[in-house]
Amino acid sequence: MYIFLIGIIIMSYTMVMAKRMTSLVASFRMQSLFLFLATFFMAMKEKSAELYIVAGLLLLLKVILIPKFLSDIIRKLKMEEGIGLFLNPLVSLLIAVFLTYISYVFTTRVITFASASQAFSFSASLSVTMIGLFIMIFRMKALSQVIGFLAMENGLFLVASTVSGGMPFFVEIAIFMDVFVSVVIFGIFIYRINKLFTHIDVSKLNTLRR
Amino acid sequence: MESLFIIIIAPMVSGIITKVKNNLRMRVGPGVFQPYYNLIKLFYKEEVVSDKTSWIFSIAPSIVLASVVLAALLVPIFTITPYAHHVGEFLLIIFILALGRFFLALAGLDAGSSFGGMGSSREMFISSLAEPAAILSIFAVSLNAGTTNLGAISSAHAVKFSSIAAGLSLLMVAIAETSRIPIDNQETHLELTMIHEAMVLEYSGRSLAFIELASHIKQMIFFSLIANILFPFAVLGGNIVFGIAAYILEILAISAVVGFIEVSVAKMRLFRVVDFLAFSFVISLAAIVISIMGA
Amino acid sequence: MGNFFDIRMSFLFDPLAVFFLSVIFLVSLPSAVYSIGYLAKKYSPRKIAYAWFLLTAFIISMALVVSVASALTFLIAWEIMSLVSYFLVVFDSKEEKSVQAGVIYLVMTHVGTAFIMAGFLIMHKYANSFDFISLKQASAIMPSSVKNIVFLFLLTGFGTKAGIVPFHIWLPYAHPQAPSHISSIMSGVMIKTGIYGIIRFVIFILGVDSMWWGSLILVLAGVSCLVGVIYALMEHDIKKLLAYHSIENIGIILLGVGSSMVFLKLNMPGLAIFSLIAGLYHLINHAVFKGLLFLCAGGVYSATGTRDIERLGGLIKKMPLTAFSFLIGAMAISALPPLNGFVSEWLTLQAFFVASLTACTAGLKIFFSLCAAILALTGGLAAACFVKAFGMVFLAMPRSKSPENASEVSLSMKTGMLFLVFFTIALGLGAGFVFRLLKVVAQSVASCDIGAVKLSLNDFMFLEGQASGVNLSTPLVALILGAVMIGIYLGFGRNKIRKYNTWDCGYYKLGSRNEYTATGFSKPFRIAFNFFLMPYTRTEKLRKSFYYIRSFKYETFTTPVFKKYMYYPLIGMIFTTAKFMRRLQSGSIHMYISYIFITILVLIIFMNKF
Amino acid sequence: MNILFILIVPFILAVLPSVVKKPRLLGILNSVGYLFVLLCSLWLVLKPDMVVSPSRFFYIDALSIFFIFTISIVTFSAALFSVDYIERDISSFFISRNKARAYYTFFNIFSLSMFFVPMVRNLALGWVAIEMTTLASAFLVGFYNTKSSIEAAWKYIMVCSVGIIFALFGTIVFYYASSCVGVKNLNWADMVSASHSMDKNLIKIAFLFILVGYGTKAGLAPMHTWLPDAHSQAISPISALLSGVLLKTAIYAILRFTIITNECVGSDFSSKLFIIFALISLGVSAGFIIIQKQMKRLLAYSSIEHVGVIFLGFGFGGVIGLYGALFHVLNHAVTKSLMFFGAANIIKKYKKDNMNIMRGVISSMPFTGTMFILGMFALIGMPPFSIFFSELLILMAGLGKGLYLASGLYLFFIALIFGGILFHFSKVLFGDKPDGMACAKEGASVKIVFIFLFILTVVLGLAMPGFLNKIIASSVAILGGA
Repeated sequence: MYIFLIGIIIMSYTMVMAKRMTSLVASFRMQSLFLFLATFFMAMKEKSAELYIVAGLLLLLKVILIPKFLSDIIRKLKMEEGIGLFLNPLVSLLIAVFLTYISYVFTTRVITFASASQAFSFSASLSVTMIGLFIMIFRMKALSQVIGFLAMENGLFLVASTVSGGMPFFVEIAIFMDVFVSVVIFGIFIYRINKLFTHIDVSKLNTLRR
Repeated sequence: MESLFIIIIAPMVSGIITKVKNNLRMRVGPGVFQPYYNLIKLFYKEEVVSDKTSWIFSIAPSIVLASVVLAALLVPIFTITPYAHHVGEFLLIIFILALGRFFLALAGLDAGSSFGGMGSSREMFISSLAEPAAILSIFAVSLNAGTTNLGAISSAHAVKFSSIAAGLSLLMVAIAETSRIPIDNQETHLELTMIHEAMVLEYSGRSLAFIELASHIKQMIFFSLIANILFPFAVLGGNIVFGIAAYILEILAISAVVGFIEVSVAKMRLFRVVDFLAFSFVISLAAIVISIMGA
Repeated sequence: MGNFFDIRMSFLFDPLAVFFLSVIFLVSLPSAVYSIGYLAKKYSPRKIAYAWFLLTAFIISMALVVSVASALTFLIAWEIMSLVSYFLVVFDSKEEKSVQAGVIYLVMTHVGTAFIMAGFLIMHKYANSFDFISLKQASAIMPSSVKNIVFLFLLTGFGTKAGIVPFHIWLPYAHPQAPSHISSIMSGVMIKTGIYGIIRFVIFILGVDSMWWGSLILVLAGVSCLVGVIYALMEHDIKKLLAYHSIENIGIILLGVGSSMVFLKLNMPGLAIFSLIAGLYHLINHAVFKGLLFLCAGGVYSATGTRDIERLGGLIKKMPLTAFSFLIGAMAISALPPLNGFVSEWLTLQAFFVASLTACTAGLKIFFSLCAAILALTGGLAAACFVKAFGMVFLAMPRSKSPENASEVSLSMKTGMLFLVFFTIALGLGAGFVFRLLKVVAQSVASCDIGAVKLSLNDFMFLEGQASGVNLSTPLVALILGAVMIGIYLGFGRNKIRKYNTWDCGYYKLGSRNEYTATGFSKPFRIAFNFFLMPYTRTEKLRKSFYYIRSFKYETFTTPVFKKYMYYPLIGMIFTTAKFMRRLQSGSIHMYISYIFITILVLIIFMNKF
Repeated sequence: MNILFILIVPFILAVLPSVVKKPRLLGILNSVGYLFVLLCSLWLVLKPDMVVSPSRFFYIDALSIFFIFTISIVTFSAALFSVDYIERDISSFFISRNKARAYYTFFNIFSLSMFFVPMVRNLALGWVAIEMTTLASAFLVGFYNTKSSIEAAWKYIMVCSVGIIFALFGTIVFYYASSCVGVKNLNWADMVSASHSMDKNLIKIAFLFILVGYGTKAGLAPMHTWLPDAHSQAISPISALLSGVLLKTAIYAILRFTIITNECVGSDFSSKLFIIFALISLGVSAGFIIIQKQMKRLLAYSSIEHVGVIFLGFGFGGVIGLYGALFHVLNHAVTKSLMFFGAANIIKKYKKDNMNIMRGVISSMPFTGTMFILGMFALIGMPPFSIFFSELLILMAGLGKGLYLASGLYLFFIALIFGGILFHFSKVLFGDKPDGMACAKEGASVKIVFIFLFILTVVLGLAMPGFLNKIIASSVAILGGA
């Protein structure tokens, strides 16, 4: 169990470290894979059919479809080059680690969990979420923001599946659909931005002020 | 009766003042009846009226005269209660005089000459600054008497220090109001230094006579106010003969003082007048404080 | 549940309300009549219909303000009144000036209303009802600290509407911009609703709780008197001049009201009633003669098309009736007997005198005599100011082209003016009668009966120890004056008269350029009060070459103290803060997301603080 | 049953454009449909007790009915306003006919998802619905496909998604907390009943996330940053929908969670947070309104202000505060839509959105100008319009609670905003109209919309209908002010 969680966190670190869009997507795929494994593990442990289906959906969407979609975008928009950093990877890594520490401390201080594993996975997911947000803040390109967003969602799924043993089934499905739709819409907007501005550097989108 | 007395002897007082001044200057000077001669002369002279003027100009003199006559009715002379004490009391005197001044100032503006405008501007300036001092000084005395009724005031027997101070400030006000040196100079012939004279510059003949008479009476009113406030001997014991005598003596004394001041100080610049009147205001305020302290 | 406040119309027609209603209609009626002629001259039929709609709405809202019986309905009527008057201020909506004036006016009055609202709601906390009567009962259980706060709030709010210094700045903007008949209503009546508020909510409902209330009002009133009249002296726009005089007269009214509050606290009912009467009397007087003056000013404006008195003159020949009405109004406002302004100022002065004759402490005695002095000074300055106004507008020769081909105003305008002229005189001569009426009003407000104290205009005395009373009978004054004047005419008449030029020192062509100007007239005052006005001059040389100056321009200004040292810094502060905050919305989405990040972090860290 | 009507009608209308080709006909059908929806919701309001939540999927009580009613009012007027607006857009070649049909599709999806929010029983599904509103409206924000609109849409969708993610996080934590005490479904009612025994800290954390998340959507400062961009760039009827009701749906969601939280940890926690955020929002909006140049952005900031006012009311709490806040929700929806429609007309007429150069609206377009100035006075809280009363109620609650500092700040900011709005708009409204500009004639539908909304503001202010009063009162009871 722990190995998956650690893997997820490591993957988010690599996402923070990533200099190229492709590597970002790849590490996201890896993270989703670990997430899938974690969920699968939970499913086996709890022997709940719903969690199996959820895991399957994870595999389908987050490991296969969405990364493929993203890399399509990358290829179409020809932007394998750098993803535009506000902070250099090492500093961001430090911050990411710090975030992990904070969320761990916070979790252990404030909340009392049934089991240590729950506490650990909660802190892990919290840190993953935070790191995803961090990626959204400190990466310039639109696509990297999308990936950060997806990373945050991974964190959420981690909580949902591991800590609280899976949400009600149709809720999960709905959320999946929602995520998928939103990613698609993000993609559409990325295309539009690229068409209008001939770049997807959203840090340059600052005409609307005051 | 008494008011008629005032109106009649009013010009003579100005004559006396002139006499005193001349004597102090080692001159003979005109007799004390000279003002009467002037009035009569003006009264029968032909009147020249500017064609720019309106009805304001022509009714102003009579209003002025009427106002001072009414004011004269309100002043206690040598009996306790003035004739028109049903009409009002000393505040009314101030306001009535203001009425006359208002119309005179308008008349000064009416002809459209710059002297008239200058005169009325300065006149309103001085009088508006003088008003608080006048009111407060009389009020200080009424604090002593415990009433604002003039008759009652002048029947108050004890002479207090505060009332002397009040009388002093009232004297300064009177100097300002009756356009005497150091505020104004009645005898000047240079328009730019005039205040009152400049305002009535356009008047001639009978109207001028009215205005002159009015200013004499006004001066008389102030003097008798001072007299009855400073030393309410006039009504001591109610012996009418004694009262009249005392009153006349006081009036003579005051006019002597005024004349002495006129020859002994030089005329002020217009904007020093502010300090002069502020000083009189402070004195009257001091008088109030003193009288509250009970002296 | 749900109806926390009932917006049911409940009225309270006690003497105070009736008094104010009568004031409202006394001024609104002639102004409405006047407006017939006034509007027809300037505006299109649609605009005229609009104006009539607004006028009726305005009058109704004012009537509601003074007659409703619940604080909530009062608040609503109050705001509607402000709204309608705003629309009236921006009536000439094409002009940038009137729009700006409207903004200043509405913002000021709204800030005032915010204070009033807060005060009401704090009272409502104790009463659990907006009804006047229950508020009055609740004020008994209010702790005095709360009472003080409520008083300050109400004073600020109503003072803003009444235009007492330093909340007066909207007044000289708003009043001149409205059409003249509206200016007369606004300046004559609307600002009085502020006084109504103070009387109704402070004296009647809250009850005078501590000494400093009245004293504070007295101080503010004195300041308002002087500031108003001094600015009026410096002002050359006729309608602005009148607006500043409204500030002054509000000060005089409040002198009466404030002293009555002091006496109520000192438990001297007789004096309290008396000075309240003085205040109310001046209130109605000011309504009448200020309305009259504004109507006349409007007549002059519509006849000549300018409000700058430096460019007017000689109108007494062109429009005699307007001149006469203006003269009456001017005499009244400069407190000349036997007109109404004189009566009320006389009453106020008497109140001060008797007060300091009978007041307990020496400090109060001196304080009151100072108030009297201020009032006297104000009266003198006002007289000077109106000599200037009347002289420059109506007397001598026209100072520019515009007044030369002026003509007398139309019939309806004349009617409006004459109506008010009549009341100006009537309120002066019928003083005794009016006094008796106002006594009823004042007694009902202060809710104390003074049957014991002998109190009538002729011969009133407050304490037994007093030697004898003082009298005033304006009819007798008028009678004697008239008699003497007639006597003079009958006795002497006038001997032969020769029309000739004005004395010109032998200068051959004396023209309107030689006339004394308003600026020149007010110069002595400008120099006397330079510590407050801070006059400064600007000279400008239009030169052809370095050596040859074609013309030389010399202007003199006065510093608007309150705006410069009170309002501009405040506004500047607000704007700098806003400009600083602008950086929040920098346009960078990363920054936006980081806001969320920071917020959540802060919240989590300080979670247990909440 | 009619709940289903309310949901079905927008759905039908959403698929309609694929059949009907004429934009005008579409618009008319649209408005008719929403009139029907409005009537249905009115029926709900009139007979709240007859409502039975039809399935395990829906949950309807007074609170949701109130919000449904608000939404239906604004959607109806927006639909009616769109008819003319889209017509003019087409005739002036801003958009193609197909684009117009796309507009109607998204319009309906958007409103459908908004109708979902107050109906669903399950909190997570509520979250899904709100996310759907974001996604649907993103297209409408970026509708004109210009640089600025796309930029606005991107910011809108990104910021809101981040916020919404936090909201989901909070929801999951709520779920965890409730599952610890055995409630394994996310149904609101069950969670409320179970809330006493939940873990306080967990609930607190969860509520923080919920507040920040949905607060982003509701436009609370400092998470408000997407709002002015989206509102100003969106196509105008949609701006009305956005600020009129979209924010309100987020508020509704927050309210649902607040009830659980108050049950669990007591009301101080939430009310303190509400007051703090509300005051921040008021301050921020005041500052930006004062220096604002564009009309629609100014209106957007004033929406932030009013959201702040609403939260202030919820924070002050008590019967009066809650009542005032809910009342304010309705008032703001109505008034702000009126204002946005007015702004839409004005901007169309002047072809620019810079208040420093627009002048003389009253003379150039009398009807819109009049409505706009009246709406302005309604917006800045002048009687006899309704907002005055709700703001008065909220102030009353604050002073009644003895929160003098908060109330004082509230009054201060309100006064600032009053000044700012009055200053900007009076410049625009009065003055001389640009020469050569003809007087505008508005279409009948537009006039109907304006008059409908205006009458609503006045009626709500002076004579609130009893049934509405009743529904608000019972919602207050649900919110625990009793």
